Amino acid sequence: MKAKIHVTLKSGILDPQGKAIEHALETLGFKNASNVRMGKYLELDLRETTQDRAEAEVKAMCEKLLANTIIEEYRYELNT
Amino acid sequence: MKAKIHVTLKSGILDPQGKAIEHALETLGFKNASNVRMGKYLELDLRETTQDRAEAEVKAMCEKLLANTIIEEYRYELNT
Amino acid sequence: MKDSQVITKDIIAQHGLADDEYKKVIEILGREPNFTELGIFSVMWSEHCSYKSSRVHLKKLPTTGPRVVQGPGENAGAVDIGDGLCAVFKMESHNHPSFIEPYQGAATGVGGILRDIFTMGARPIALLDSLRFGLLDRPKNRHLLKGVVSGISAYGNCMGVPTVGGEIAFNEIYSNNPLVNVFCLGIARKDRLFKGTAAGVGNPVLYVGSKTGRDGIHGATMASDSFDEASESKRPTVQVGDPFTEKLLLEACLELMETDLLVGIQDMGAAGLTSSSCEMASRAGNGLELDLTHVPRREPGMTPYELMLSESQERMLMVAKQGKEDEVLRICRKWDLDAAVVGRVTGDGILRVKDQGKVVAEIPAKALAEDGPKYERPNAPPAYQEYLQALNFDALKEPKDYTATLLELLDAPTIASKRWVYQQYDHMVRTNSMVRPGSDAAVLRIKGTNKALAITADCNGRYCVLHPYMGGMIAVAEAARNLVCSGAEPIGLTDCLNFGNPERPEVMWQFILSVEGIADACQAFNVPVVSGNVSFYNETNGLNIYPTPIIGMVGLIEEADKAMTQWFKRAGDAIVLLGATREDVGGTEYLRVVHHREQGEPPYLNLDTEKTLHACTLKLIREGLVQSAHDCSDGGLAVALAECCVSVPTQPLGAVVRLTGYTIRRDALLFGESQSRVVLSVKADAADKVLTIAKAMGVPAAKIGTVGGERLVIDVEASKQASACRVDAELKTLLDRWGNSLERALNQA
Amino acid sequence: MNFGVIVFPGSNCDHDCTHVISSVLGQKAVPVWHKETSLAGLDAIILPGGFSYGDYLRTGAIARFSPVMGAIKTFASEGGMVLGICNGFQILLEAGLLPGAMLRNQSLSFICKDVHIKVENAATPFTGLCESGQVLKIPIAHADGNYYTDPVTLAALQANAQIIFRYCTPDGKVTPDANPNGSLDNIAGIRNAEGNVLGLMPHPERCAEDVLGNDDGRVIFLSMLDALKEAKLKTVVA
Ligand SMILES: Nc1ncnc2c1ncn2[C@@H]1O[C@H](COP(=O)(O)OP(=O)(O)O)[C@@H](O)[C@H]1O
Ligand SMILES: [Mg+2]
Repeated sequence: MKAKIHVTLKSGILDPQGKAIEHALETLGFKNASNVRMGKYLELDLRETTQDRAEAEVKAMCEKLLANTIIEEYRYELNT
Repeated sequence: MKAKIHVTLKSGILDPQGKAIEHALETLGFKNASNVRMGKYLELDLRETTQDRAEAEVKAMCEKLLANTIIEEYRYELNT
Repeated sequence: MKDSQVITKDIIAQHGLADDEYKKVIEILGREPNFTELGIFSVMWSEHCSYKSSRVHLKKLPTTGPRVVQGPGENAGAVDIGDGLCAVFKMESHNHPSFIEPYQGAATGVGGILRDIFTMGARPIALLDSLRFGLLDRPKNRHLLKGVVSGISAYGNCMGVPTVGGEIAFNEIYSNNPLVNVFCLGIARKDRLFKGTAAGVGNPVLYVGSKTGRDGIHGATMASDSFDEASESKRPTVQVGDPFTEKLLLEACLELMETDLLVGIQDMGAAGLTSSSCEMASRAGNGLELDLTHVPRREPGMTPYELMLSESQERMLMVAKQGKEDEVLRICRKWDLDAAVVGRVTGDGILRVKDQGKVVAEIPAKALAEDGPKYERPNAPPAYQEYLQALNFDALKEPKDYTATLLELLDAPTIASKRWVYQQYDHMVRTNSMVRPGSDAAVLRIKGTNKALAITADCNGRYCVLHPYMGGMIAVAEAARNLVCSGAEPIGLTDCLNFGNPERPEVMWQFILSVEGIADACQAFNVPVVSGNVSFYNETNGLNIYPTPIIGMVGLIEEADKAMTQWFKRAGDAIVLLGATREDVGGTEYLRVVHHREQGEPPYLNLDTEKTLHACTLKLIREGLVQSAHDCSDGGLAVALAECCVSVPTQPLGAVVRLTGYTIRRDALLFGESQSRVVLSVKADAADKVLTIAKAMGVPAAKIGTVGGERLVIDVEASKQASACRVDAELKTLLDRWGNSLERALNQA
Repeated sequence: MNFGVIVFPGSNCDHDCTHVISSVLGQKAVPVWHKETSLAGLDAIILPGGFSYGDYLRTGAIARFSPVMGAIKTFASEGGMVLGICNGFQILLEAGLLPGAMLRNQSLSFICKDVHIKVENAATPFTGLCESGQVLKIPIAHADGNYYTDPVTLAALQANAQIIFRYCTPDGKVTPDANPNGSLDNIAGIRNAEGNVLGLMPHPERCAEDVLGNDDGRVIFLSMLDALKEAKLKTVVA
């Protein structure tokens, strides 16, 4: 099974990278872009066949390691 | 319009961060995870109403700034 | 929460204001406060901002001296170093934020102390970090250490300010209350120091830096509260640092200060816009009118309460000369910083805050900033103090294998090399680092002069819990000794006093005695305290940390090429021990590691003896007689000798040492932590001269060995009490145990 | 000679470079703000280390669009000498003035320490005063110095002697253990095909003075100066 995980900053938390990228896009002439936010994207293979167990495992990985839940939130998809 | 952009290392390029995360997951007891790859995930608002123009614009942003195509590839979605 | 909120008893309590304090608010205002005003009083009168429990005691610290250019009271202190320059420095804690989110907490701690330095008009040239964690066998503590170090590394490195040293100690007592203290040193022209003053009625007030978000609202009150499970819910207050913006802010401020545009400047640290505005007004005896409508914001819908209390990072408040605001704004734009005129200085002494044309707060600035509560809180020794100090050393067995014991001590994370940490810090940027991390103190040359400055941070919390007065004195003595061993004369200090809950009499007792110890030592060494910080409420679930008053000290080396390092230089050099060794085993690392006790009286310190040792060491170094100098601290003489062998960044050198004529126990001799001792290496033919000079100055001195070889061998001669014993270890083994210990501890599964 | 030192927002080794140019080389160091579009009057250009634009997104990614980069490209295409140190190297890569890209260090951590590098090609304007094979002790300080390029480009770099510095042991052996960050082929510094643009991760400006206990880096600046004087001599003679 393949897990695709998105980890993003909670809304309201300062995103210095997003800010800098937005500014850079603007200077490059992309004036239509706004609210740039930057996060992490992770992919991994999971040796687990039941959907439920896989979900529980990915969730645990996010909580324990992949996301810093004090400032970040996460979501994931599972595909076979 | 909202653009969601994924920038990931090309396959075949060693991903030190992915590797480190895989190792960390293993130490934490998640032995079922493998092939961890880490990339960037960007979201932005686009003041552009036609799908074509928006696509062209996001593509240009990726090529010019958001991805380094020597080592990275990108994909994007557009939603209204 | 709405601004129209009715003030209830609950709300007052949530704001941490005691009944008496609230009465005083009403007295000052002549009416009930509104919600915004209540918020403002609550942060300004928090322990963190008002020093209400510590102020009366801090008065004991000596703060004056011929070199003092700026004592406590401004953003940082300053001492004269000649050549028209001064050294500007201060230390700050970021303990609670670092426990909640180690990376961001530590990073924003670095950001805050840097701003304190460059608001003074000084360019920051070095950082030190003082850290305390619980033992590394707990995963949580490893996580905290890694997070804190990467946060400091990320922020300091990006700023281009080298982190050139610091200290770390580990003790279970810090498990739920780690300490993160950061010291910063800057250099300014003596005639161009800036202050946080809102002088000149009518002058414009400008806001410069990042936009304001809802970050860290009530951070100051959080730093003034103990931790418990419920603190988890305070988590949304985490602030995120943006070192890139801070770098721009630094350059913009220094550029502005080159011009003649500014009257005063202050950073928005704890309590943000509130503390910066009312403190600047109060210092000048003026009032200040703010119009929040113009404050740059990151999020829509922010209330005046939120705008006034936000602790968004990387922001400054400036008072410019009238008519110069456009020029200030232009320079800010050059550095891509948000900036706006947000108010003006008034003559009525009132901090008046407006939003959308409406007055939302009106408070006398001076009363708010200075008439806060002051407490002389009750103090009493803890019930367990006698037990702590009662150590029956005779009941403890001597080690069987002294080599194994030395290796065990070198492997203890508190003693082991901190290379894993400082290698992640850029410690060379700005190209001043003459002595990098790894020696007793870091040494920085001062460009454009022949001088150098040495800096160090020190404290032994265990000594302080066993005997707060002696512990406070020793912290100062050790810092000074580290500077002296680097060839520097101590010229000023800053402190960061980390203590538990001051509402507990035993914590106040520890605090008062530690401060007195520090004060007496400063007096004896003639080193003034020019800045500092108090961090109370380091208490979690009722458990208080050891009293940990960290001392950051600055020393001057008149001729930079006289800077000294701690490691042996050449085979054949003689090893000389300065100072006397007593049976000082109480509170030692040896006692903890080998006998699992933290007990006893800490080592005895005599200030005169220590002072003479400093004078002697400095004289020997200045006369060019010394090849290396290292003080004995944690782990005692044996550990100091091992460090002299292996702490060199290049090729280690062995030594053969023979200790004769001692009447104390062999473990006390090797691992006891007697104060006022320094291990020197000197050229073989200079040894006699060194001994003669020491003797003439009244410092006990003995040649104890010779540098060279592939091993460290320490022979203790047989005496009436005991047979001979020997420490004998290969350099390879010493290096591995000492050098890789931290990495091993961090990589354990 | 006039050395231009580019100042990007977030550069933090710019002062260190100007210090070396003026105090050690005795030449004129001119800070060049990143919004400049002309490099007139400058004999050589240095892109200093630091965290331009906070290293946000990717190191060098945003700085490469600074207005001054156009002028630097022209300067380089006309044969002008350009040195990129650390972040400067990363910017040159992003700008396409040098081939390849930087990945995160294998350890993932920022590493600040002395390393040894071997001068693989002493016939360049940046290494002219070195011996071929000479070992220099120079500090690194970076988190993203893990050099990568595709196999074809790597082969070309090797074939054209464009690899100027490799990480090595103190006695000059190029081994995996001597590689601090995982760089392909132990690459510490490369030049362009024409030979006038050099990028390296180690910081020679941090070890160019006795007072800092190491002056191994000085030879790189002295070589540049030497090459500039030589070139000037030629134009005068011609
Ligand atoms: N947290 C840290 N950050 C940077 N350097 C550190 C840190 N902790 C220790 N060091 C460095 O390691 C060396 C040894 O530290 P320490 O054992 O505290 O020395 P001392 O006992 O002489 O005060 C010093 O050079 C110190 O600056
Ligand atoms: Mg010491």
